[in-house]
Amino acid sequence: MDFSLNEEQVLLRDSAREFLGEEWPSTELRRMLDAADGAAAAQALWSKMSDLGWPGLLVSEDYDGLGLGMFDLAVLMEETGAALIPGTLHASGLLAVSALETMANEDSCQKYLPDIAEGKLKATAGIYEPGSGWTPMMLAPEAGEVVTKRYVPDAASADLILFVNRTGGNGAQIAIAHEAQIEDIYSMDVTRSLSQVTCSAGQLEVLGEGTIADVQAVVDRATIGLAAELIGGSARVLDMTVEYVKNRKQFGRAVGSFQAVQHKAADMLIGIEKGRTGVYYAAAVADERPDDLARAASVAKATANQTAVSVGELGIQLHGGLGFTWEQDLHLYLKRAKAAEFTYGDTKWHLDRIAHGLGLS
Amino acid sequence: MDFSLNEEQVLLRDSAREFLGEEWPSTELRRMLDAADGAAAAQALWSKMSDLGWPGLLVSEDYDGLGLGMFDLAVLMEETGAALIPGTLHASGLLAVSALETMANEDSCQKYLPDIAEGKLKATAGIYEPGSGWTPMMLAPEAGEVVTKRYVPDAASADLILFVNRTGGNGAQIAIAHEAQIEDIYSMDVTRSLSQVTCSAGQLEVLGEGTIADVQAVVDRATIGLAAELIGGSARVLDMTVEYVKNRKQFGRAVGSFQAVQHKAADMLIGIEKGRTGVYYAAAVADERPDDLARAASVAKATANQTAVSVGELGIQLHGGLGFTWEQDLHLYLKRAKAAEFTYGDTKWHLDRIAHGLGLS
Amino acid sequence: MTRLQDTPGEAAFRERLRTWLEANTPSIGKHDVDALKAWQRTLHEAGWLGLTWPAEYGGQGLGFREQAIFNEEAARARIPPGINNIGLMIAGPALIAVGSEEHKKRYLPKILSAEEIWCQGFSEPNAGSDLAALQTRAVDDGDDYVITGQKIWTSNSLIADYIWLLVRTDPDAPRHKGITALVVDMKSPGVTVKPLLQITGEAEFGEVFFDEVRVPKANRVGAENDGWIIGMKTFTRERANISVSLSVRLQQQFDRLLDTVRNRDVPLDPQQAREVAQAYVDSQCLTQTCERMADRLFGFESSVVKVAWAEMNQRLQRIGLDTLGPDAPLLSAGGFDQVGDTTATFGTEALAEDDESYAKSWQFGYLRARANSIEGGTSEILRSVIAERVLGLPRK
Amino acid sequence: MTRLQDTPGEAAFRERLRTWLEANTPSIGKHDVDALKAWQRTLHEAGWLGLTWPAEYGGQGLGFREQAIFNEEAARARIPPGINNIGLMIAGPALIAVGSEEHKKRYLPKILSAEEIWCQGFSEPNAGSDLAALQTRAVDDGDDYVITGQKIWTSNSLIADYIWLLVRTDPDAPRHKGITALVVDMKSPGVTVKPLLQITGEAEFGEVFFDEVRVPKANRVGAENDGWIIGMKTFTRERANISVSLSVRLQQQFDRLLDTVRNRDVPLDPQQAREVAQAYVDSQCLTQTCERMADRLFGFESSVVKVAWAEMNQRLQRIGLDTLGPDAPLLSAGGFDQVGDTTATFGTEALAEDDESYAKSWQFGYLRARANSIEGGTSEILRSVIAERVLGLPRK
Repeated sequence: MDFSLNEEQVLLRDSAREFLGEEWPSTELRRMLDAADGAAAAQALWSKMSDLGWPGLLVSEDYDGLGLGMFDLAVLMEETGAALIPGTLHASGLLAVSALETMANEDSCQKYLPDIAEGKLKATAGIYEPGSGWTPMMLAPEAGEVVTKRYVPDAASADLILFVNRTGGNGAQIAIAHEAQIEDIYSMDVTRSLSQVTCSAGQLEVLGEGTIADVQAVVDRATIGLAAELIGGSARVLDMTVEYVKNRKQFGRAVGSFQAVQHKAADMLIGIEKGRTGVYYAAAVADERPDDLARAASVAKATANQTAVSVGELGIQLHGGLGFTWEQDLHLYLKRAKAAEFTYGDTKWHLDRIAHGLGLS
Repeated sequence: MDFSLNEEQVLLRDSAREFLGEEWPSTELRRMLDAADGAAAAQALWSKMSDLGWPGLLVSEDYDGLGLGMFDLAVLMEETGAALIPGTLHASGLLAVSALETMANEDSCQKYLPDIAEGKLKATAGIYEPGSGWTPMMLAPEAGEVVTKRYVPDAASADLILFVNRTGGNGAQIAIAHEAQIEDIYSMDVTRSLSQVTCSAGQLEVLGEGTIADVQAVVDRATIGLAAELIGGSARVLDMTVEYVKNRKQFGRAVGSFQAVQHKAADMLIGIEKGRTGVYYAAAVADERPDDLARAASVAKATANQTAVSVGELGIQLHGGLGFTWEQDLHLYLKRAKAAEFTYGDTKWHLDRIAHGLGLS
Repeated sequence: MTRLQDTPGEAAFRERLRTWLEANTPSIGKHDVDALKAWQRTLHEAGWLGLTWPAEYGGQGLGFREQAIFNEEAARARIPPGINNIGLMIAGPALIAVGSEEHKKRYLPKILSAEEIWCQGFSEPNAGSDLAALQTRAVDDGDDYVITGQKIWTSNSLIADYIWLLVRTDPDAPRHKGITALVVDMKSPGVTVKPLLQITGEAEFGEVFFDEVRVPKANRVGAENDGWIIGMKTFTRERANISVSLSVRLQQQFDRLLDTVRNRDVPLDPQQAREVAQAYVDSQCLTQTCERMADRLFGFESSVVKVAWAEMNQRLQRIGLDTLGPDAPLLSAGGFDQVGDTTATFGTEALAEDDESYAKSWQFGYLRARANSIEGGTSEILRSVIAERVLGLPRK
Repeated sequence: MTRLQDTPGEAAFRERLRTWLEANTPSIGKHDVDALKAWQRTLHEAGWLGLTWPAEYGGQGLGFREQAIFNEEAARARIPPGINNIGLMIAGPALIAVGSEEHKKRYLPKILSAEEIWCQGFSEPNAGSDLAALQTRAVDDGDDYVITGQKIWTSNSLIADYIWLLVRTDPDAPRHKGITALVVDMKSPGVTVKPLLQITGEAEFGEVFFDEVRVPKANRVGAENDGWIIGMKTFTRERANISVSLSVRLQQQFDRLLDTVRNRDVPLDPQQAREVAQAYVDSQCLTQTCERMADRLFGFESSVVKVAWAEMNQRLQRIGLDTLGPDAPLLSAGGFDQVGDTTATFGTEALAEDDESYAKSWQFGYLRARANSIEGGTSEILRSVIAERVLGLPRK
C-alpha cells in the first residue's frame, strides 16, 4: 500500500492550512458563534473556499468540478477539521455531491452539479428519519404524506435540500424537497448547524432512483470525510497541548517535563497516527475498491471516534483549569468530537457492522 | 455501615499473617509446586491450619465449629489469599461446609460437620457440570446414569466428595459421591487442584434436599471467599511491588520516584481499596441480610476480578523483566487471579446478574 | 455485631431526619440564590446542619456517623444543592481547626445560617497544582494588610460575602514560608469579581481581583507566615468533606442514570446493560469505601477516594450520554426532567443560566465531569500524593 | 494513482513468492532447531531473505516494499518462526550500517544461511531501561579484550554462535562514552549460558556469563568507546524491524482469534463480537500504520508503533482467552490446533518445551504478551521517547 501524499496533495494540504490560518482563525470562528453577523462570517469563508474550488473537489470534470477523489478530500478535510470550519463543505461538497453522483439521473447532475461545484448553490442531503437510527434499512419503507428527515447538516443556509428516501424493499430515491420546513436542532457541537426538515410528499421532485446499498455508500463516503475532520481536529488539539505544556511552568519546571503529562501526550499522538491511518486507508478504498467500502469506513469511523474523544478529553486535562474555560478553543474540539461520535453511527454501530461482516453475528 | 474490624478479627488477621509467614513462605509454596513431596507440604500446612480451627470457622458451634461468620472468614481469607495457600480451606471449610449447612439434613450435619471442622475430614463439593457454565439452572434437570461434575476444587486429596445436583424444576439435592472417578484438570493457577469428577447415579447417597436458590446461595458465599482471597493476593502484590520500586535504581534514582511508576502503584492501591470494600460489604450482607446476597456477591466478585487481574498485570510491569521470570512469585498471583476470574462466573456474568436485578434485561 | 444496620440511636436519628425531609424538601433551581439560602436556613434551624460542629458555634456536636446518615438521606430525598458548601465544608471546618475563639464566634453561626456565603481564594493563574507559587501580595501597613493580586477558580465568588484567602506576606522567604491565611470581606474596596465562563456555558467559578485591598490584621488566621500549613489542613479537610459528599453525588447520578435507561424505548443491549451495572458497582463501592475509610479521610488517603470518584463520575456521565443513542449530543435530550423542546439557541445563549433542562442533561454532566480530574487537585498530583504519602515511594 | 494495489513489478514479485511459499512451506515446531535452520537455508537459497541487503553479502538489493510484501505473504502462508531473527533483524542490519568490510563479508552471508545463529547482549541485571549503566568490563590486553560480566534477557543465547555485545572499555569516562561494541564467539572459553525460565514456563531468553573471556580486538565494531552510538543505531533498527514484523504477528494473532471464535459452540454476545471487531480495527490500523510510516520507522517514531503494538497484542490475547468461557484458564483449552486432552501435569512440567498445544494456547499468548510492554524498551520509556523526541517536550 502507498499512503504517501503526491505533490498535488502536499500542495493542497499546505495551501489549505495557510488559507484557513488566515481566513478562519479562532477570532473568525468566535465571531460566527457569538456575534450578530455570525452568518456573514460563515458566508465569507464559503465564498473564499469556493474560489479555491473546494465545493467541487469531488465533482467530476464533466460537471465542471476538480474531479478529485476521496483521498484528496480526506487530506483537505484534515485541515478543515483542524480549523473547525462550519458544516457547509461537508454537507454540500461531500454529502450532497456524493448523493447526486450516486443516485441522480444525468439531467439532474447536469443541472445542479456545476453550480454546486462552483459554490453558487449550497446543497445538503437529508437521509435519516426520527427513529431510523443510522441504518438506511430502518428508513420508512415508503413516503407518507409528509417526510421528515433528522440530523440534516447545514440545512438552514442551504439553497438546495435533497431527500434520500427508501421506496420499499431495497429501493431508494433522491429528490429535491421543495418548500421544506426547517426546524433547527442544536447539538453539543456549536460550530455546526443541524436541522430537522419536513416536506410534504407532493413537494418532492424525484431526481433519480437507486438502492439502499447506494444510500449506505453515500453515507460511508461522508463518514470517511467526517473521520478525516476528526483526525485533523485531534492533531490540532495535540499541537495546542504541546505548545501549552512546553511553556506552562509549575514547581519550577515546564509541566511538559513531567512523565504523567508526557505519557498522555504520547497517547494522544499514538491515537492520531492510528486514526490517520484508518482515514487514509478508507479513503483509498473508497477511490479504488468500493466493494470494501463499508468495512473500511467503519474502521475509519470507529478509530476516529475513539481518538477524537480521547484526545479532546486529554487536551483539556493537560491544560488544567484553563482547558475548562469557554475562552480556550479546546472545548469546541471536544464537543465536535462528541457530537460527531454519534453521527453516521457511533462506535458500537460500526463495530457491530464489522463483526457482522466477519460472520460473528 | 460499620466495616471496622473488632478485636477478635484483628487478632485473627494478625495471627494468620504471622502463622502463614512462618508456615507457608514462598519456599514451601515452591516445594509444593516443584518437589516430589509436594503433597506432603500441602498436608503439613493443612494439619497446622486445622490446629487453629480454620476448617471449622464457619461451622456452627452445635457441630463443634467456631461458629463465626462470612465477615470473619473474609478477614482470614485475605491472608490466605496473600499467602497463596492451596485450595483445601476454600473447598472444605467454605464450599462444602456451606453446602452441608444449607442443604443437608440434621443427621448428616451431625455425622460430617464435626470431623470437617476438626480438619480430620477434607471435603469438597462438585456443583457445575460440563456445559452448565456458572448458572445452577443450567445443571442437568435430573441425574442420568452417570453424573459428571466439572471444576471441582481440591477433589484429588478430599476424603468426602459431595455432589450438588438439580432434581427437576427448582429442586436440588446434596449427596455423597461414593467411588467417584477423579480426573485432574489443570488451570493456569498451578497452586490449586481442580478436577472433573464422575459418579454413577447408583453411588450417590442423598443427604438432603433444597432448591436451586440454595445452590446459588452456597456458591455466592464461596464467591465472596474467593473475592477475599483475590484482594488479599492483590495487596501482597502491591507490597512486593512497592518494596521493589523503592530499591530498584535506574538512571541514578529509585524507579519508584518516576511518575509513570508512582501512578501505576497508586492505581493498584485504588483498586485494592475498592475491592476490599466490595468484599467486606458482601460478607456483611451474607451474615446479616441474606436476601441481598446475590447482588452483593456479584459486586464483590466483579470488583475483585478487575482489581486482581489489573494489579497482577501491573505488578509484573513495574518489576520489568524480573517480573516476567518464573523465579519471582508475581506470576503465581496473576495466574491465580486470571483463573479465579472465571470461577463462579466471570465479570460479564456478574454484571449481567446485577443488570438483571436492576431490571435492565 | 451488626455491620449493615444502624445502632438504635442512629436509626432514630435517621427516622426523624427522613420524616423531616419528606415533609420539608422543596424543589429549587440551582441558580435561585435567595431560595437556596432560605432552604439552608431552614435546614439549620431544624438542627440538620453543622452536625459535627461544636454546639457553642451553632453546631450539633454529633459524630461522623450522623453526618454520613444525613448525606445518605439527603441524597435519597434529592434535596436542593447547597448554596454555602465552601463555608460548610472548607472554611468552617478550617476555622474550627485553626481559627481564634473570636473568629469562630463571629463567623461560624452565619456560615450555618447562610447569612454569609463563603468562597475560597487559593489558586492563581500561575499557582494551580503548584499552590506554593502563589503571588497575591499582602503588604504590612500598620494595623492592616494591603492586598494586590488575583485568584482564579473561585467557586461562589460571584455571591460570596467572605473569602478564605491565602496571600504572600514575605516574598523573600522560601516559597512555603512566606504565606499567610486571611478572612477577607468581599465588599472591601478594591475587590472585583469576574465570572469565568466554563466549557459548560456556566460561570460556576470566578476570578477575584485584589487592587490594594485593606484587610485588618485582626482578620488573620493563625500566625503570620504560617499560612502554608493552614492551607494544607484546609486541603485535607476539603478532600475529606468532598469525599463524603462525592459518594452521595455519585449515588444521585447513578439513580439518574437508572431513570434514564429505564425510560428508553429500546431495551439496552447486553454491553450497555453491563456498563450500567458497572456504574452500580462503582457507586456502591465508592460510597462504602468512604464509610470504611472514614477515619483515614482526613489524611492523605482522601486522595484515593477523590481520584476514584473523578474517574467513576466521568465514566458514569459518559455512559449516561452514550446510552441516549443518535440524539445523545443534542441539547435537551435525556435530561432527567427533560422538557422536550429544542428551543435552545445557537452558541453560548444555548447555555443560559436558567436553562434547567440543560443543566440537568447528560451533555452538561459529561462536560462538567471533565473538571472532576482537575478541581480539588488534579488526578496527576493526587496519584503522586498517594504514591509518596500513602505508599511511601521516594519523592525523587 | 493506485494506492491499494501493487505496482506491476511488485505484483509479479508477490505472485512468484506466493507460489513458492505454497509449494515449499513446511510445518515445523518452534523448538525444532535443526529443521528451522534448514528452512531458513531453503528460504535464503530461493532468494527470499536479506531482501534489502546488498547483493555482495548475499542479499537481494531490493527495497522496503518487497520486504513488506514478503512479510504479508509469509504471514498469509503461516511460515514457521524464524530461527535467526536477531541476526536478520538486528545484528545484520547493524553490521551493514557500521561494520567493517571484513566483518560484513565474514558474517552476513552466514546470518542469511542460518549457518551462524546470533544473539544480542545489551541488557544487564542493573542496566535494563537504563542501558548506559552497563557494567560488563572489557580490559585491554594487547591484541585482545578480556571480558567479565553478565548479560540478561538474551534471546536465542542457548543456541547462538555469536553475540552482538556492548561492553564497558573505559570505566572512568562518562557513562555514555566508555562503551564499545564487539562480536563475540559464543564458543569462547569462559562464556556460559543459563536458561532464564519465564512465567510462560519457557526459556526463550538466557543469561550469558563472561568470565575472563578473550576476544580479539579485530572483533571490535567501530572505534573503541564508540559503542553507545552504535547501540542506539541498533535499537532504532531493532524497533523498525520489530515494527514491521509486529504488524505481521498481529495479523496472524487476529486470524487465530477469528478461528477460535468461529469454532465456538455458543455464538458471541454483542459485546464479545465488538471486542473481536475492535481487534480487527486495531490489527488493520497497526499494519497500515507501519506501511504509512515506513520512512520514519528508523527514527524515534518506531516507538509509536512499538507501544501501540504492545497494548493491542495484550488486548487481543486477553480477548482470545476471555472468549473461551468457563474453560478459559484451563490448560489446552482453545489452542488453535488444540489437542483436546487434559494430560498436562501439575506445576512446571505442564509447560514442557514440546507441548505445542500449550505454546499455541491463549493462556500462553496472554502470559507471553505481558512481556510485550517490557521487552525492546518498556512502554514507560518509549512514551517518554515519543514525548521528548517526537513531540519535542522538554526533558526536565
